[in-house]
Amino acid sequence: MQLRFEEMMNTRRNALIKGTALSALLLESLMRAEDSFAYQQSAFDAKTVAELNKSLGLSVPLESSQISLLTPEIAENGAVVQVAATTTLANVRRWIFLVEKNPIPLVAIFNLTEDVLPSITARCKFAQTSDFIAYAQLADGRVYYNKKEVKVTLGGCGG
Amino acid sequence: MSDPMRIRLQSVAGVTTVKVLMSHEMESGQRRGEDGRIIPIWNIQDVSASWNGKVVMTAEWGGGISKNPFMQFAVKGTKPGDKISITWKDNRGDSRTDEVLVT
Amino acid sequence: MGPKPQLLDSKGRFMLRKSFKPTCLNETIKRIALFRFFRYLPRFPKASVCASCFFYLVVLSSLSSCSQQAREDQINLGGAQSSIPQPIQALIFKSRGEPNISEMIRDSFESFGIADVDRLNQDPTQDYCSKLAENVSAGGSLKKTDQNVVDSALFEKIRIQNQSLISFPRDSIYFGDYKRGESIAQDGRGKTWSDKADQENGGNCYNCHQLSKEELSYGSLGPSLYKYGVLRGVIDLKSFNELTHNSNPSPLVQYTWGVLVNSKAFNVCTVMPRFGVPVGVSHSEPTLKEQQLKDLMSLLLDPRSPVNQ
Amino acid sequence: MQSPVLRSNPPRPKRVALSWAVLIMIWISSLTTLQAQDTLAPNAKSLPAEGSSEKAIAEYRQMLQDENPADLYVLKGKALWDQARGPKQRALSNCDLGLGGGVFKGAWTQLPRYFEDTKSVQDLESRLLSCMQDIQGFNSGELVRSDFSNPERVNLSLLAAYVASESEGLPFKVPLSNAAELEMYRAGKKLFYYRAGTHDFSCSTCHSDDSRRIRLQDLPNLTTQAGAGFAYGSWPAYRLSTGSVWTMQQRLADCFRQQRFPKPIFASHATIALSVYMGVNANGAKAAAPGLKR
Repeated sequence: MQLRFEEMMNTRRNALIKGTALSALLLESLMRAEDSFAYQQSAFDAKTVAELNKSLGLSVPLESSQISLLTPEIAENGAVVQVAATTTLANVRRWIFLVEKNPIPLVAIFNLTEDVLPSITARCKFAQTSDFIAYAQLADGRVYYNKKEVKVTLGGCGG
Repeated sequence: MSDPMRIRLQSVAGVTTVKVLMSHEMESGQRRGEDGRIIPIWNIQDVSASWNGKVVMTAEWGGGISKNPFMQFAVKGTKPGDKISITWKDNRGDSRTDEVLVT
Repeated sequence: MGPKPQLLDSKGRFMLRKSFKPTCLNETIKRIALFRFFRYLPRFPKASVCASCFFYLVVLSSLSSCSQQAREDQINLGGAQSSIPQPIQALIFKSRGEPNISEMIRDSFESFGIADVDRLNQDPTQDYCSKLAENVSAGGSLKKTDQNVVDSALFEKIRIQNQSLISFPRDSIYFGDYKRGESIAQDGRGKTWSDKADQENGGNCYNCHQLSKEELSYGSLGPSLYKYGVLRGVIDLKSFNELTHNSNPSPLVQYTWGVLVNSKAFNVCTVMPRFGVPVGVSHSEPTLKEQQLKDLMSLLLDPRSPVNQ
Repeated sequence: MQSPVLRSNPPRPKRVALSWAVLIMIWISSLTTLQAQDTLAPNAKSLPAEGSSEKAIAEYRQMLQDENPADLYVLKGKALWDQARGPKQRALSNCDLGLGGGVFKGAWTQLPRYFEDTKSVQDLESRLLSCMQDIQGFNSGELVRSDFSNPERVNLSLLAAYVASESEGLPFKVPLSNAAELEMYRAGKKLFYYRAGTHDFSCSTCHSDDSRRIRLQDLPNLTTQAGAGFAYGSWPAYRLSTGSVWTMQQRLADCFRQQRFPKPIFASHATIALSVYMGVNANGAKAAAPGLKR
């Protein structure tokens, strides 16, 4: 437990926060309320998908086949896996990319305006074979998701 | 000092696909060094994309984005001569902006 | 025009091609010799039927590869070798003698970590197989004409040398734990300059072989070993217990153990490493320990192993 | 609060009630989704059907190929080429890679070759090393003895990536026009088949047959034009597993490590001889560096 806490502290960029973990969390949520564009550190600290959903204050995500994911079935290297999400859902304001079984599931958040298409491609690390999950958050707050498994294999000579 | 990005654009019927490669370590904060200690996280946290000076997309990234990140998105209603610019900022306070023109 | 249909032997002499037929037959006989272990099998009626089928297959494949070779040689007689452009080939054939690479090797490598330069000194098996492979690559004909390289007496001598190195477990127990076997099969580490001398080495098995159905990341340098035991009649725990509790190890047990310990006792120039014997002139410690070999035996033959699912 | 994609934890008695709640929510949400699907437009794009492992890996690589991070390193290499550096504070601009000072379009496809000034056959890396010594005043002996992580050795790799990228698409024409080059080719071939070490491996163990793979990686057959062209022709390359650019010298060094051989000395004759062997075998094939590797 102690170690985990230290890891968390390492990931904090704000050197001002030196108090207890509780006050740090409080301060950070306050900061977030003040400025919606600030980096959402607590979401990037969440260790599970449930924690993450809570941290981002998301409504219950609903599975939608209107979200298409383009991911490789097998990755010969988990360090670089290209993932793409696109959707026919209207008014998408946000894409949230997750790798479910990573120590930190949240990979990226993309905030879109009406000037861009609801299609995003990125490259993620996969610590192991895992579902890639993409949340699409609409302007009205509803969240849809789709997921697809990426198998991470051992490659090379193994040495 | 940070190295330049490589931004490539492809325009079809007023939709410009923007492909960006950035030069960054993206240390996840999960790995241990040879001494057994966690290598501190070092990653791009904020990305923003502008079209003729107007922000059209922002992103927040964690340590789960791969080294030398790649990102692709598409801007609607572009015309030749439009300026696309990309800015990133990392958790050490480094940042970089590069821009290209739609042809 | 192109070069005359001449080739060099290992001493740099020009050799004329000879007819193919007798050497092909010779090759076939050698292949048969490789499978001499089948002589054990008549004790097992079911296995012997399989073995004779296999035997004919081997003979047939030898013959067909010979005629294939003959076709290729005819093509070669008419022109240049396929992979090397003609002018270059002409130069190669003009050059006299074989380059002496021992000096180059000595000057190009350095001992690092546990990988000492001693490792570059070839033992007879390595020397023989290097020359064989190089000459086979030169179009296949050297294999047939150069008695120094493929001398059936030398071939047999090296094979027997390797066979004599195989020792069987002192406690007569040939089996261990298939779960440990699976992790040894997965592990590709050990013996490189970045490894430690005292670490337990891996078996590298998945690098070349398919083993379990679940592991998709397997190589194809060696044959698939999926269902190794089942396909050889070890279909349930009862038959496995017969294998493990027999005081006289069955041919299957002896053969499998033998290949794991020293593959070169069966096929002198196989790409498979010799896992259970000291290798090279420096006689390094065997890559795998006896217990690890037993664990691999279980991985291959235990009906509960992922290999046999 | 709970998401339907929540990963199940090891079962604990006190969580049973919660799990039921989640299951019911999943059921309800799936009903909702099904209803939604009925009224919505058809799916945007059907995805490729499940195929063999090889096909899946090919698909994985294809996704990354177009936007190869190696391009970032080529940019750095280009900047280094023109920059005044080293004890003499000079740029490499006049470095002769075999086609005359400062000419490097097509130079890489004719390397290794014999150089009169050094009286030796040199590959791309050893030639760049000569230039760094002669033009910029770097101590080449020191660089040879250091390892691949040495900053100047990293720079050398970037320069190599840049030079190679300038020959992209051109056919290999590695010369065998004099005795020295010929001897290197012949020695390289012998080395290729040289079995030794604790595992009896040689280069040919893995690289002399078509359509073989180690784990899931295809092993190029370096004795053929296609295989040598693919392999020799795509290094320097960006390696996904290390997130860096490797040159052929580094590729060979790590092959020798996996081969359980002792360490090859950087730019040593044996490594160059092997490059001559591969390069000549690749002749006619098109250069595709910098590549993208696992």
